[in-house]
This record gives sequence, structure tokens and C-alpha cells, in this order.
Amino acid sequence: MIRVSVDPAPIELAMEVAALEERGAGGVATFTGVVRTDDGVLALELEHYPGMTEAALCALAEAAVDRWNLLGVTIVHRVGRMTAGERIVFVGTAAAHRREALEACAYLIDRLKTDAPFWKREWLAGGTRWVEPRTGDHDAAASWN
Amino acid sequence: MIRVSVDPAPIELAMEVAALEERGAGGVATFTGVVRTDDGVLALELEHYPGMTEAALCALAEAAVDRWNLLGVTIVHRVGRMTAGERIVFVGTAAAHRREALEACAYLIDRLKTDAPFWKREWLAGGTRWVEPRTGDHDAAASWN
Amino acid sequence: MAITMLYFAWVRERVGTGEEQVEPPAAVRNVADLIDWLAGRSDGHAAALAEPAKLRAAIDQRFVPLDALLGDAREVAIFPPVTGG
Amino acid sequence: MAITMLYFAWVRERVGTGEEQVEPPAAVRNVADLIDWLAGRSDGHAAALAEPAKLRAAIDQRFVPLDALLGDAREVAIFPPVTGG
Repeated sequence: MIRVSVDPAPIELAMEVAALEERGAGGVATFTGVVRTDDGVLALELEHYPGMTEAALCALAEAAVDRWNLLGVTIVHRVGRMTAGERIVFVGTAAAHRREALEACAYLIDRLKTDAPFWKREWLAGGTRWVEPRTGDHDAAASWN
Repeated sequence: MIRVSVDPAPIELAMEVAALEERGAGGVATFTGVVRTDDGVLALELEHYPGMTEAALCALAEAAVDRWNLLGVTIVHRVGRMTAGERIVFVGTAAAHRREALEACAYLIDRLKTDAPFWKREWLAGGTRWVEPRTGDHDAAASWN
Repeated sequence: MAITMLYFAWVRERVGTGEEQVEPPAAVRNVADLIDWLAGRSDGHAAALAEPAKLRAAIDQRFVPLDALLGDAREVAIFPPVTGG
Repeated sequence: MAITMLYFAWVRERVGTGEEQVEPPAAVRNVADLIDWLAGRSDGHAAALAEPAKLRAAIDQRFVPLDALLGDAREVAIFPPVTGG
């Protein structure tokens, strides 16, 4: 019921959601991060720590399962280079009750931002730059403690 | 940027999500209600109040847009008869920040449960029964006031 | 005054129709009065409308409490609490 | 002791490699000591590791603070704060 994937291939959202829906739960909540098209970013490049990243995502999914009554958890993170409009990350949860699915989904994306080793580089017209972490992300992650 | 639909046709989730992703936002949150397969319900039948239901969903979407900084809101509710595993309702939000997309999505599904005229009937092996409202739904909706 | 009545879910089933035209007397001022008056129209109406506490209403497609005045309502709907989503 | 060092993101770029084997002396006890010691290996290392406050670390694939003892670490990774999602 836990599915974790770190993959350079595009994220197949319909397939991921269908797999969650097949868990037989009443509700499926998802969050999808998309490369924005509005701030001059031509492409995004995601680097990860092979082995540790997958383990960190599994640990995160397990923490969510311990905390909420979930029938399915999926975390898919794309790596490598992707362009505006493409999906970076997909988090999905299936639960009998909508509240649990929604809360667990919010938890997973908040914690993923601080607890999983990924590094993001933006490709702009003038060159590339490594994205700085946002302090708000740490506040959001800490709010679940 | 607001899309509301009340339709007896199956909900095309991939299409709905794609339309939200095309809003150019950084994040898309969704909630999908699915007919459960685990409690003897063979089918579900949804009745609505033509005209008023669509207006209520529009009002709900507009309330979310007033409250959060959203680039897209979609509410699709199926009506008529549907079987286990099929989608009843889809709520999706697109926003620059994940927190806004996630909160607005939770708000919409909570409020939809109490503010939109739909009535649900379950088809069981022994006959049909109209679903009773859950008091928890009113508490959840009121929590956003 | 002529009002289009709409019924939904088990109210519709018990009344036996989803829509009817009615002309309540002037003494029928609010939705609760209307429910009382409608209950006298048939056994089906009586069965559907016996427990007003289980009923909800809309006037001209807006939810209203049962003590809402009818005013110049053109369409009144009576139904059980909603259960969508 | 032999340690596999891994570097990610701009740390990797400045060091000039993503992976190397090192054998720090016994005086190198924690991650901060290791960062200090590594900074002397090349100009690239020095540039990458000049500001430890901007660095994060993992020992054997677990996040650790910079004062974490190396113990019998086999793999140590140095990288900027993570920015996934």
C-alpha cells in the first residue's frame, strides 16, 4: 500500500491516481507540484541521493501510515531535467475518510520538502541557479511535530 | 478559472487535473470521492436540484477564490447511478503555493457536503436506502467559518 | 399565490411526484405553514411531511430555515438534509 | 579509516566530483572536523566547504548535525539544505 518512486521519467498522474482508487477507499487526496511557467524558469533540474532519497520517502510514507488510517500512500518524485508545465512531484493518499486523506497528503508534501534529499536547480535565460531553501518550508514541516 | 459541472457521465480525472495544471500554478491539490467497495454497497445513486446545485457549487468555488489566492478551482459532481470504484466527486485547486491549494481543496469538499443540494441513495443486496447526513460533516463545514 | 413545489429524495418518493403547482391560502405565511398545509393534500404528502424536523427547504433556489417567510416565492423545494460529496 | 565521501548540488560542482575515497586522520572525530580537513584538499574543496553553516550532512544515509561523531562511518555525504518537492 506504500509506493515510492524516484524516476527521471515523466510522472503518470492518471496511473498513480487509478492505483490509489483501486485501494477501495472512499477518498483519494493528491498534491502535484508543477514547474511554474510564470517566473522566467525555462527548466528545472532535480538532483537526488540514490538510495537515501528512496529510503527517506519510504520512511515518510510509513510515518503517515502510523499517524493516519490510510489504505494507500504514493510518493513519486521526478529527477533530472524537466521543463515548465511538467510535474515535479506527486503525493497521493487513499483513506476511508476524507479528513485523513487530506491531512496525510498535506503532511507528506510538507515533510518531503525538508526531510528528503533533493536539490533543485533552475535554468533561466541567463544561466542556472541552485534554489535556496525557504524558511517557510521548515516552519510547515515543524508544524506536524 | 472556475469550472463547475454536475453530470451523469463518469468523471474524467486526468482531463480535469490537466486543465488545472495548465493554469501555470506551482501546485495542484485534488480530492476525489470514490464509491467504496467494502461495505456491501453495490451502487450509489445521486439526485440533485437542477439549477440550484450548479449555483451552489459556483458560490462555493467563488468563496474559495475570495479566501485563498487560487489560479484555478474545479468542482465536478457526478449524478445518477454509479457503481463501486467509480468517482462521485472531484475537487481540484491550483495555486502558486501548496498551502493555499491544499487548504482550499479541504474547504471545498467539507462545504460541498453541507452546502450543495445532493442526495445519496445506496443500493444494497437487500434494497435501497437513502443515506443519512453525518453530524461530523456539519462540524467539518462549520470549522471553516 | 401560485407556487411551484419541488420535492427531492425520499420526500419526492413519498409524495409521489417531484413537482406540483399549489395555491396555498393567505394564512400560509412561512415554510413550516406550507409544510403543514401540504400534508393535508394526500396520504403520500402526509407521510413525507410528518416530521418537519427532518426536512430542509429552499425558496427560489436558496436554502432557508423552516420559519422563513414565503413572501412572493415562486419555487419552494422540500427535501431531506443534503448528503452529497 | 576509509570513508566514501559524496557531494551533491553546488557542493559537488565546487569540489569538482560527486564521490571520492578519503582517509582522514584520527583527530577528525565529527562531521565538522571532517569538513575542515577536506577543505585543505584542493581549491575546489576550499570553495565548497568554506561556510559550514550552509552545509548539511548525512552519515551512512541518515541526516546528522555537523557535530555528529563519525564513529565507524563508511559513507558521509555533504550537501546544501535540501530543496525538493
